[in-house]
Amino acid sequence: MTTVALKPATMAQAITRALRDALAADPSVHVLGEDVGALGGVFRITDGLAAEFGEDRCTDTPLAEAGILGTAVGMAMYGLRPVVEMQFDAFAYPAFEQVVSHVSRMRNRTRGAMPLPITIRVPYGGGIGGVEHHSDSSEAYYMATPGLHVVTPATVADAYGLLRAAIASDDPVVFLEPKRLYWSKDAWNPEEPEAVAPLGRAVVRRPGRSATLITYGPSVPVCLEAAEAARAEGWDLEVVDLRSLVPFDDETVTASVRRTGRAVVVHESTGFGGPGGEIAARVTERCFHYLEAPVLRVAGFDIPYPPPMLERHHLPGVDRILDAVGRLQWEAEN
Amino acid sequence: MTTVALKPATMAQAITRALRDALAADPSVHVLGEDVGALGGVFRITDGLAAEFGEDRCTDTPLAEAGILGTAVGMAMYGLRPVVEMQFDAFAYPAFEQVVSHVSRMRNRTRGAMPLPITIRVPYGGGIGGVEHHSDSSEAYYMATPGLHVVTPATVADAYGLLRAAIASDDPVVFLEPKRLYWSKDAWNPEEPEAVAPLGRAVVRRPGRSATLITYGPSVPVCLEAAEAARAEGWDLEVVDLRSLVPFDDETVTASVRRTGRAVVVHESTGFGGPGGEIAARVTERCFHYLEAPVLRVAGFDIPYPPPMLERHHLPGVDRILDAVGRLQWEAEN
Amino acid sequence: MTVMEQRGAYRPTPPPAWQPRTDPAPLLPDALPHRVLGTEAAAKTDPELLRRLYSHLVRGRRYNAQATALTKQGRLAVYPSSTGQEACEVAAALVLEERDWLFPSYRDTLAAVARGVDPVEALTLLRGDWHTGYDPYAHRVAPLSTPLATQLPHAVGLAHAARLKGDDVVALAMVGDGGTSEGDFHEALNFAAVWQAPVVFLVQNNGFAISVPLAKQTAAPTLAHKAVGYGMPGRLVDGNDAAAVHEVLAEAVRRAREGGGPTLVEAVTYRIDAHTNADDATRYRGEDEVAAWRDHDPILLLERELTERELLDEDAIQAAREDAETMAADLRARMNQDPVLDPMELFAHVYAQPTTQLLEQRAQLQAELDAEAAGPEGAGR
Amino acid sequence: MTVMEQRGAYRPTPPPAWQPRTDPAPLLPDALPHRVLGTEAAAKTDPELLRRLYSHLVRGRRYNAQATALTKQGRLAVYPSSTGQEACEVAAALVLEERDWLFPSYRDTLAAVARGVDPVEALTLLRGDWHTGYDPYAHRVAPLSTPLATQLPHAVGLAHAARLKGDDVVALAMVGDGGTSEGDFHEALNFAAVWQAPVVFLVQNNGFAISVPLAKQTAAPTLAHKAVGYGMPGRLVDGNDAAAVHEVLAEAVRRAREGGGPTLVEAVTYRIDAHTNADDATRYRGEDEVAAWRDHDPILLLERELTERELLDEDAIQAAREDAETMAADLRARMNQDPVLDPMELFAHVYAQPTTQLLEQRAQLQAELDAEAAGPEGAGR
Ligand SMILES: Cc1ncc(C[n+]2csc(CCOP(=O)(O)OP(=O)(O)O)c2C)c(N)n1
Ligand SMILES: Cc1ncc(C[n+]2csc(CCOP(=O)(O)OP(=O)(O)O)c2C)c(N)n1
Ligand SMILES: [Mg+2]
Ligand SMILES: [Mg+2]
Repeated sequence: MTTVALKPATMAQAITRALRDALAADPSVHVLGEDVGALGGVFRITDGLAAEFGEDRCTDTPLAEAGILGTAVGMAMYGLRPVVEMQFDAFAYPAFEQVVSHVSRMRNRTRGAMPLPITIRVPYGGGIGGVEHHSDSSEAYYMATPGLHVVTPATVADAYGLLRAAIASDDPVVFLEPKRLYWSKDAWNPEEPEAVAPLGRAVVRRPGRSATLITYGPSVPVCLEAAEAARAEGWDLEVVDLRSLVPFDDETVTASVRRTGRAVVVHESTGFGGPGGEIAARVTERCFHYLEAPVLRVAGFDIPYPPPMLERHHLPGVDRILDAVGRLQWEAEN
Repeated sequence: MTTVALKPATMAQAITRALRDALAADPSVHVLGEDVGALGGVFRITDGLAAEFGEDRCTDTPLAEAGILGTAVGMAMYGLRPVVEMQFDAFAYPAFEQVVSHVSRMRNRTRGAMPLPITIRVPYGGGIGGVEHHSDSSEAYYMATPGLHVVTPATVADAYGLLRAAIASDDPVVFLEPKRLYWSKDAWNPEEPEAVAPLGRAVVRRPGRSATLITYGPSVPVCLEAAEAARAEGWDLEVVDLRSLVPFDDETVTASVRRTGRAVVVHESTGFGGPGGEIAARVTERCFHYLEAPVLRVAGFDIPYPPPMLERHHLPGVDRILDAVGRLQWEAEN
Repeated sequence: MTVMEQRGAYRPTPPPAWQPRTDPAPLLPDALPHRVLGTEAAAKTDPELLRRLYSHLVRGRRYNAQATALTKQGRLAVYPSSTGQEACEVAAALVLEERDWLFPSYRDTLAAVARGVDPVEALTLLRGDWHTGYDPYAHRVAPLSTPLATQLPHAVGLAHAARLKGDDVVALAMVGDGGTSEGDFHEALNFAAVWQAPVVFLVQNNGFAISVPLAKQTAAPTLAHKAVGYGMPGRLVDGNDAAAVHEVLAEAVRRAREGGGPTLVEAVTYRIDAHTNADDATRYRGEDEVAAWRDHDPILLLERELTERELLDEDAIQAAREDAETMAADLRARMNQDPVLDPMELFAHVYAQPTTQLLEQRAQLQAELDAEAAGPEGAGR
Repeated sequence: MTVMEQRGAYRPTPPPAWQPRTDPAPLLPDALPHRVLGTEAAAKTDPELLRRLYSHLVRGRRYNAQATALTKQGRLAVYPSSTGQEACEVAAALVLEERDWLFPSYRDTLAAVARGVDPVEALTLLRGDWHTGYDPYAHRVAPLSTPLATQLPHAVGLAHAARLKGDDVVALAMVGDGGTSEGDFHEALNFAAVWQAPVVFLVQNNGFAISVPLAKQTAAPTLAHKAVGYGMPGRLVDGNDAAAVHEVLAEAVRRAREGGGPTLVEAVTYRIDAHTNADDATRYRGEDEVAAWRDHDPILLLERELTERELLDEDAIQAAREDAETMAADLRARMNQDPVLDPMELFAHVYAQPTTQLLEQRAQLQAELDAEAAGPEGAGR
């Protein structure tokens, strides 16, 4: 293994690179979606792919999300590995029936005979000043649908690694890309990028002893920031980045919470009916006697995503996380 | 108040009656859906309504669920109160974008100027030997969508009362009808049926002291049966029928669990990402120091709904509920 | 000099670079449903093909009757019969090459069987056994699709993929008149036309979507007219004339195979039975309407043609019927055996590898079953 | 005697009771986009209408320019300009009666403004302020619809409801060429035709859906040809000829009002600006294509007509421009004021009555804001 200098790269660049490497490595990989060709997608993630691999490998489709995913199902039936781009979270809803009734069930329906190795890329979440329908956190819908993997990166390296693993997976993967991290930078070595396999492993982003912040995607950097700020309060917070909502890494999460005895789940998605309920419930089931306080949740409010000028009030920020940590019944400590 | 003899009626009859009374009481109520006219719907719920109120009030639509709900949105914009029938749970998915992007958000989008008083009736759940796509429990999708009420009856009287309240509500209501309770009978007085208002109140179906079973819809009778069986084990179980998943009646549920100190959430929907996570999490947040054991969940497995010949293994039954009750750490008692 | 002539500078021109993309005329269907049987064209049809169609129709009719009988005996959970529509079902199956793909809707068990799927395996879903009873790759028959019209984009994607791979494969997708109202129908046809995918869409217009008659489903002149809005040819055919359906489909398949793109075929037919055994058709249609269609029966039409042209004698008719009886007896016998399902299979195919969570749940169910097997004592209660 | 003549018994008949529901011919659009300006028909158009259209076009163009400028100054989050499409935007608004309804897409702020919506309120969404800035009932303009084509069934439902109530109301719904590919387009048109709802569908075919050219969107001869598949008339019009667009829409509105049902109108036009200020149109189209369309500018076409016919002099042109400048200056001034939003409003409109949970969350946010207001000390950290 040669040592190559790490260079700063954005998450967007890593995703583009993952698509390019996947297209180059496997002729059965096909990218399709609205504006993914000449334009390179509205986020420029597919920039250059049509030029390099041809329009048959990176295809501008008609404007119809159910049609995009429905034809991807047929392509997968014939042995291809479609990577579908949904332009924004809320614009994936027209494809919901195809997701739930076919993509997630075809393998099961056919006793394993007809797997559908489809990757559905969905830019999701808020914080980018997007007008209505451009900032939804739709992960709860996919989590509640057995047969799908649901994956979301928080770092540049993971964006590459998880996407390669998603495309290589023989199961359908909903790959949620946190929009507001597209332009976040990390030192990264694009010459030796690695797939993160198997899917389904959480990672401790920051070890700590006082309490665990369980989070994923766009909220990971916020939690890391909160953990730094918490030092001033005397709290040493552990931050677990789930990376994969399905399958769920009970092992890593449970081990962390048993160690710290306290936990807060943090995500942007609305609280009620959102992913945090599942996470808090299963952590509690597994760690009840280790818990000094109930697992708390810091989430978006139970409202439709707000207009840009109000979104900062909705998004879980450092203060709200620290408030929750403060409510973890520290008096019990003594 | 005159005393009228109660007669046995089925839940299906009560729903039909609620629709009929709503149509008669308010000329702005309109029923629409696939086969709701001459046929009376595949479950015969709308039987006789087109004959009595005319095809303009009870309308057979073209076969397109997004179109049905989308036109209902426009009808509601013009001051009507559409009651939409989705033929089966899984056939509501094509309308998902209209549900999430419009039905749930129009009031909020327009600062309250444009409410959408739409009732979406969805026959849901399994246990009727239905082939694939005919037994989904889709409540998690609706629960995760702010702006909707999500309501589901478990008794004949509630089926009437909740549906009348749903139709009268100025907010959109997803009204989930437990298919396998359609033919369940209760003594009921159809001459003096009452709306259950306001929506959002749970009810204790059976008082008990040992532990609380929190449930709704098709699982309510199963829980009541389990509670009876539990007496033999020395457990006196309380059964809370949520009736409304949104809004959620924290007060009733919290009071019950604080009293009993133990709880099991029971539903048919898949466990992971299902309603039980939210319920268990919020009960734990509110009752942590009253709990002798973690709130457990008995739910469908995390699999696509099974074929009829295997469904009994999937559905939460009395034994599985009692097993969970047995795991509520009774040794802590002594 | 007229006003117009004074205006050298700005004669009205069409918008820049504007032109219709296709000549619409060839896309429009014939005014009347295409017929072969009873016309001169019938003489040009290969007698062997007619005989094959005939024996399949007879078998198909018997299959429908047997399956319906099995619902009454509780051996099938539900059966949507294609009685009266056998010409479409059979022609759709026979028109394809082995390498082609068939995308049936939930009503098209018979098409799957005619293509070679084992009759019992084709009924697995409707029996309440596993969702799909056959390996879709064995006969290149996609699973029967219950959510209406959702299978159409699959057919387009598969055909497109085959073309990208350089394979000479055509996909034929079946849908009902009701299904044409779904958004998926629209999106599939549009993708197919834009991609010039080798797909044939066969709409069986059997007059009803459960109880809803065609007039409440569409105001289009015919469903075949929908083709022009996608820039593909629309063909209208008498769906009870097996030779005509076969001819129109064969032409569409040929066109698709040669790179000519998709075709929309509307076959005008009628559902003689109720929607399924659970349906009560008397609620929405009269017996006289059904009777008129019985006179226009696909088997009758073909039998007349074959008999008149002396391509079929009593012996051959008898042989076809006996063959159908054998099939039915075999089906009956096999369907009367209780299928053995393994509850553990519930966890086997959700993912390529079961997740930890599924393994836990699997263990839980196994424990429950073990306890059950051990009897009430063992069950602990 | 021919073979055919021998067959008294079974002459081929169409299937029982079968007949096309409508004569397709009248549904088909003209071969070329309809024009008025520069033709004899122009002389028959009310001069007052032409002058009104003209001043609205000039205003509209200025509005687009001003809004685009505001994005550069950070005063608008995003603006999808309708420069080049003003004839469609304006005609759609002016053709309606006060009691009618307009259903705009996200690009149609201008149509809303031309119908009377306050220019600042029309931009509220795009400013990042509340989702809809105007009361839809004030001018009977539905909220600008971002999810493409989803507003079309709303228009159908509203028109249907009005008709059921006996009200003489027409709904006009706008959608882009890209939007016609969505399932909702299909379902809306089908419902409208089956119900004979008083709706007019106006497709602005501006050549692109973001970067995707029409050829990748459809293979149909024209988008107007889609009408025939629903059994409604399709009209093709030059979308840069304001008089023609107005005429075709007026006819469709009249037809709808008289109970004649829906019409699909395709207006052939061009998006001169990029998709939005955030888009880079050079990635997918050449300047020469844009230049050709600049010569076919809607204002230019109308100005020529009016000048030649001496319906417009320099003074009137000047007046129109000044009026537009006043509007723009006012818009600029008002948009330069920071809107004041109350975070508590986040909880106000989710339901008719906030739930207990929302009240709790509201209290939480209020406490946070109070702490924030009290400064870092007050914040407790
Ligand atoms: C998306 C969807 N909506 C509703 C249904 C319920 N359903 C099953 S069959 C049917 C009628 C289908 O009519 P048609 O397409 O004409 O086919 P046919 O039954 O006549 O063969 C309906 C509404 C379904 N299966 N899928
Ligand atoms: C359902 C949905 N999918 C995708 C988008 C993202 N999007 C916004 S505008 C646009 C292109 C629209 O093209 P067209 O319908 O031709 O309208 P135009 O922009 O040309 O006015 C797309 C894909 C959306 N708003 N809604
Ligand atoms: Mg039909
Ligand atoms: Mg466009």
